[in-house]
Order: sequence, then C-alpha cells, then structure tokens
Amino acid sequence: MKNKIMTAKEAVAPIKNGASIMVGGFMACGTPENLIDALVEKGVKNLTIICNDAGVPSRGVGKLLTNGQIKTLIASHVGLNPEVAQRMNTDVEEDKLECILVPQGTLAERIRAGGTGLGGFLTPTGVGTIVAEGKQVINIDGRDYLLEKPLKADVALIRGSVTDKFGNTTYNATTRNFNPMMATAAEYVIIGACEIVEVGEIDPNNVVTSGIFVDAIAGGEKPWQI
Amino acid sequence: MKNKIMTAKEAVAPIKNGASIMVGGFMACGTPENLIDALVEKGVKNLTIICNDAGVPSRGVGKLLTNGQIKTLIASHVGLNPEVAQRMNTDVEEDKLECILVPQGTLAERIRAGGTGLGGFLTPTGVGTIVAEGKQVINIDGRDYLLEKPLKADVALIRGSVTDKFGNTTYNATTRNFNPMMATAAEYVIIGACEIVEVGEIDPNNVVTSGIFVDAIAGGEKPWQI
Amino acid sequence: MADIKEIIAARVAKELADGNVVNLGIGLPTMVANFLPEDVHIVLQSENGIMGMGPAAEKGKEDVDIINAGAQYVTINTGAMYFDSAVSFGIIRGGHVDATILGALEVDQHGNLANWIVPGKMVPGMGGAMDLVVGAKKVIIAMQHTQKGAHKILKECRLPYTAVGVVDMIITEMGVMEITPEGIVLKELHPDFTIEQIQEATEAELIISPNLTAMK
Amino acid sequence: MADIKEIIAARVAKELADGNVVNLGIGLPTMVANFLPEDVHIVLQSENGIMGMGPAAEKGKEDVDIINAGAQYVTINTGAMYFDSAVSFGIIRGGHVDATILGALEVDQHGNLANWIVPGKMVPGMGGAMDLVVGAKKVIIAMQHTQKGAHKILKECRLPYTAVGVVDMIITEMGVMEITPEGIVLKELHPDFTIEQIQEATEAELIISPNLTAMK
Repeated sequence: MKNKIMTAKEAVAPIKNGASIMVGGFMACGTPENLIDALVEKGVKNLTIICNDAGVPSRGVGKLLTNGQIKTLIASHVGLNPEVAQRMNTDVEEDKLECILVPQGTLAERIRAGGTGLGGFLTPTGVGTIVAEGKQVINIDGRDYLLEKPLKADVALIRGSVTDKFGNTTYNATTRNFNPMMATAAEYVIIGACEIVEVGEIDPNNVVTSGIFVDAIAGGEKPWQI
Repeated sequence: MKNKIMTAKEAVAPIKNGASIMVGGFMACGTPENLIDALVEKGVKNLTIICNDAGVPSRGVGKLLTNGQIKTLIASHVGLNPEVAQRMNTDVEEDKLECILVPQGTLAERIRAGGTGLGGFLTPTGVGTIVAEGKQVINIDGRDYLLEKPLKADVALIRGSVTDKFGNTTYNATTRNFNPMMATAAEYVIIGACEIVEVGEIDPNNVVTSGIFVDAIAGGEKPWQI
Repeated sequence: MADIKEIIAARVAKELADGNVVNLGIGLPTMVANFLPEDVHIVLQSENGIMGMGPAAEKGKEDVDIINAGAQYVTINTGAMYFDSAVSFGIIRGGHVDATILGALEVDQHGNLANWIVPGKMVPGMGGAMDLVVGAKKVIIAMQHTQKGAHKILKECRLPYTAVGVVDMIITEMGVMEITPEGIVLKELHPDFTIEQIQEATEAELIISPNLTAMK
Repeated sequence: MADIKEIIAARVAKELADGNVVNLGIGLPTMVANFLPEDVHIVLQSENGIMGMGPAAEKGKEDVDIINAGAQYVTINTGAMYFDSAVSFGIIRGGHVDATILGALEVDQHGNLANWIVPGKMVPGMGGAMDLVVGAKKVIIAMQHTQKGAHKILKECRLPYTAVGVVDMIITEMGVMEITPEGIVLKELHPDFTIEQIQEATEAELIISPNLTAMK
C-alpha cells in the first residue's frame, strides 16, 4: 500500500496558484486548520475556494482571505466574516474578491453531483429568485425546478476525526457537514486528521469516506475552538 | 414519544390493495422477511413492488410474486427468479406481471431523489439505449445525459440490524443496499428489526436512518440465509 | 406588556405538535423551544447536521465539535443523530421538516419572502434559508411587526426574494396572520392593539377573519 | 492448451495496477483476482455495497449479511467498508472505479456493448452493468471469442445496447484487442491462433497493430 502519511506542508506542496479548492467545515467547525495554515505559509494566490461559508478572520478559510490568497469564493453564507464585504467592495483591483452565493442545500448537492458523475439535478430551491438567473427552469409534473450543475475542484481539504492509513475516515458530530461530499469531488484529496489509526481499526459499517478517495493524510488536527 | 413497536401483522395492517411498496434488500439480503410473510398472509393484491430484484421464489419479494400479489415490478435485475419471466409471458390476463427494468444506479438515485425533494437528475447511464426511450436528453458541457425522475411509494419495508424505539436504525454489512433511501421515500415506513434497543443506545455518529422517517417497528428479523 | 419577543415566541410554540420535526432560525425563533408545553416534545433539526438538537451547551462544558447553524456550541438530546449537509438538505427539501420558523426583512400578501439580502448594503448570503422555506411543510414567519416603524408586511416585496409563495403564517407581537389565496387573513389580534392599529402597521390589506380571536 | 477461461483471466490480470479500484462481473471476470502478481493489490468494489471485498467465504463460515453482487457469500479484506446503493453507484458513475471487467453477448467496432437482453428470449435486466460501463475509467470485455462458433465481435451490435462507445479493450482466448476511433486494433495474438483464424472468428475487420506481439 502506498504511503499517504506526510506533513501538512508536504501534503499541500502540489497545490498551485489559481487552483480551485474545496474546504470542509461549517463556520470552521470541521475545517482542517493545519492544512489551511500550510496553505497560508505556501502563499499560493488567485485561489477559488469552495466552502459553506467564509469562516471568521482568524479561523478556517478566513485566514486565506485575510492573507489575500482568494480570488473567488463560492459559499452559501459570508455574513460572519466582515472582510468578505470589505474585499468585495474594495477599489484596489488586485484585492477584489468575487463572491458567488449558492443556497446551502444546492451547494451540498452540486458537490455531491460532481463526485457522483451526475450531469446536474432539479431543485425547487431558488425558483423565482435571483438564484435562478441564467439557469434552465424545467417543469416536472406541474412544479418548476432549477437545473443546477455539478461542482468539482482541483483539491479538497478535509478534516477527519479518525482516519486509517489507507484514508478511510470518520467524522465526529457536526464536523461532518460538507467533508464527505468534497472528498469525492476533487482530483487531489488531503485529509487533515485528528487521529491516525492502523488499517482495519475502524468498523467497516462506520467508515464514512473510503480511502480510495484519499491522496494524502496529515495528522495534528484537533477539535478547534471557533 | 409515540409507541412504534408492534407485531409484523399490526405493522402491515394499513397496507391496501393496489399500494406501491418499496422493499429493501439485494437478492433478499437485507429484506425484512417477517414483514413480507405478514403481507403474504394479509393477501393484498395488485401491488406495485419497487425492489432491486425479484429475490428468489422462496425469499424476499419472490414470495409475493409466487402468491400472485404483484401487478407491477420495478427492479434492476430479475434473472434469478424464473417466475418473473413466466408471469410476464403468461396468457392468463389476471396473472400477468408488468416488469419495468431500471439500471441499478438509476433506481437507487431515483429513490434518493424521491426522498430528498429533487425533481429529477441527469445521468449518463442509459444514453443511447432503450432505457432512454421517452426520456428527455439534456446536453451539459458537451455530454449527453438522461433526465430521470424521482420515485416515491406509499409504503417502505426496511430491514434494520439495530433499531432504537424511536426508529433510529443501523444496517449491518451488505444489508444496507437500498434500505436507507427507501426509508426516506415512502409515506408509511416499517422497520423489520433484528434487534430493538432503547433510545440513546446507538452512537449518534453511526445512525444511518433517522427515527423521524419511521412509523412502525416490528422485531424478529434475523440475518436470513438466501 | 411582556417582552415582545417572548410574546411572539410563546404564540409560535402553540403551532407545534408533539413529535414535530422543526428547524428554528437564529435569534427570536430559537426562543420558541422555551415555551413548549410539558407534553409537547419536538425534534429540532439543525441544518449543519443534527437531528435531535438539545439546548445550548453550558459554559465550560462545550464540545467544540458540536455547533448549531448559528455557530453556537449546543448539546444533543438522547436519540439524536448526525449527518452530512447533503443528507441534511435532503431531509429539508424532501418535506420531512414539519415546520421552519424564521425571521423576515419583508413578507408580502402572496406569501413571498425576502430575508437574505439588502443589495448594496447587506449581502450575508442565503445560507440554508432558501432550501428551508421551499422544503418545510409549514413556514412560520416570527418577527416584530414593523422595523422602526417601517412596514415589513407588504403588498409586494421590494427586496430580492428568498422564495416565492412559501409563507403560511406570520406571527408578530400584534397578531397572527395566515396567507391564503385571497390575501393575508388576520386570525388573532393581540389585546394591546386594535384592528386599526395593526392595519396601519401593515402595508398589505388585512382580511379580518369572521372568527377573529384574541392572541394569547 | 490451458483452460480457456484461465488464459483470459490471466491476461486480464496484467491490465490491473497496484491500488486500482476494480469491479469484477460475475463468472469469468471473478477469476481475474486469482492471477494477480504478489505485489499487485487491487481494491475490489462490489456494487451491492462493499469497497475492499475479499475472497468467497469458506463453506460453513458464511456471514449471511455479507454477499457480493452475484449473491454469493463473500468476505471482506482489512480496511474494507460498506455503503448503500446510492453511494455505491455514486462511486461507479463518478469515475472512481479504475476498471470494470465483464462479459458480453456482443461488442462492436465502435465500442458499443450488448450484454443484458435477448428480446423475447432472455430478459434478466441490466442490474448495475449500464452504470458500470458508463462510469468506470476502463471497460475491459473478458469473454470467449465466439459463442458456439457465432460471431460476438461485430461490425454493429444487433442486440439492444448496454451502452454506446464505452468498451476500451476486449480480451479473449485468441487475442487482445483495443477499440480505437479507427476500429478494433489487434495488439496481441495468442500463439495457438493465426491472424487468419482470429479474423475469421471476428465479424468486424481487425486492424493489425504494427507492434503485434504474442499474448501470454
């Protein structure tokens, strides 16, 4: 079996300027902070970040924003990080943030569609709102739905609670959120793990993410205070 | 909390002639046999059965077929139950079985769509085949997909390995198969449980089906030999 | 007069039945849980991944892996479960949430709702609100009747919609209103106010129910 | 001459690399696992809900909750996991299976495949085959070259398709063929046969690779 265990720095080494990166977590609960820190240190720029929210300035993807590394943010909620509004409205062209807001359920489902080979799905969410702009409306059995397309990325940064050396992963409590879908929808998947165990130690009934999706595993994560 | 524990006979009592019924299991592995037996005894007819396959004559939905209770079968594979072909080709009009074949992945996804409020989804499976007949083809970014619609039912018969008295359920090994999706896609959901435990005994991280979906729980199931 | 928010939360609580699956928005809606009768147990869904959410965590006893959708440390009740965001919104969009209770910037007589954006001023994002109001069986708007005197219950929403034609009920400190195909029907009026006063505080024309009762 | 099925299975095994995620069809494809070199460990996916499937269960030691997609009692390897059918076909359709190996009734020079129905005679259903051949990165058809002398590798399939343009490679007891935009290229010929013999057993016109080698 190929060794996947490495440092956070080694794990983020292949990530290039302009990469699209999915980051697990909900208000940074379930975000791999060590991997974010390694990405801040690496300093890659012009990133497209796909995350439920913008975290807060000192946590989660908020750190990448503060450090000026994000060009485009795809998220469902950014209200708890005041830097988002500042950067969206800045006159300094090179600091300007593009923020694409997606309803939370649609965001989760688009990522799932990306990972599962669907060409899209029909959701009632957003019909008749500005979310529908530019999207095909399809009527099924008398009800209108928006056609939403799949979302994929170059990289996914995943926070695992327990990960075995193959990459089989479980998520504790509400840290699960977007992590399982993101782990299926990116070319290069890194698990930031709280605990790394031997293969076989996790009950096969309880594994959530299969190791087949995982390219790199870095330890040292913990349940971080928001 | 409302009491959901009852006998299999009590649990199937509300099921009427002509009902559509989803039945979990893959070649009857993960099918609640006691609930099937209760349905055979009840003798309701003209059922639409949605199940991965037709089981075998002595197991799973095969028993309902043998007993002449199925009018329409929606499944992905029926080759291991010779009675399906016999009944499809019979000249006796009242014994005639309508069999609608759906690719297995599409069947699973249609049931999931039914349970999760999607109007449909786009799959590459079946494009250019007779499965595509009568279906809309939508091209997304240069690739053709079939628009497949959600599937729901009046009733779902689910085989749980461990179920608490609220209905929170886990599935052992390969008995999981179609059970979790079906539990979300029917009006009336019965769990046939191998083991019934007190609420709180299952780790909240490991529950697969939430008790909010469950209307009735009958015990006495076991891992049945095929 | 009792605290306005408490009046509203107490009245909303009466809309919930034993066993209901309910999603409570941040702020006032969260208070609803405090006003449930002893024999009514509801199952709280938190869209970030909990079925069976409990009260806020005690100071010093927080488990930082357990938050609600407002990023507050919470607890879970016996029989709870966790799930991912795709499963969570499958539950929501699939119609398995009996009621969602949330605030509004504007709501109109067609049941249209605006509560996520003030263009050019406030762009927090819709979070899970668009899915919740489209998916939940019953959408209850719980809010103060006006915003510093300005109308919030309108003939037509002026702000961008959260969703179209989804609101079932509006509960404010002044009264209880139902959205019907004919318009907004005033079902209950709080004893502190007159019909004239609630109408004046409402841009949409209220239809007075022939069975109008006092809001308690 | 060694057993035909073993020849085919042994050659298919060479197409698999260490760490590959592979779905093996029922019958001949299942034998492929027996011919992997010591240093090649593949991860077997079974579409009914296993990643990391092991060998068949020993007689008397079956766990009846653990079956493969052919309804045989099997075991799992260390590091395996179970999942539901929606997750399973998400893995398949999402391109996370490196190779699927299955039999065919007919395969044609465009890579079209027919292996699930003979109208009026055999209607077993497609099971997971349509998803597997559309989703897997590489589709290898492993089968006997002819069916009682009748052609199976055709110019155009006559039976209803399982999928269109999906087959990458055909491996039979006579040779190894790749489907290319130009047609079927014969890459390896089994030493027991001549080019004339394999062409005669094939309806489609074979393009003989300039680098034709002996099939081992």
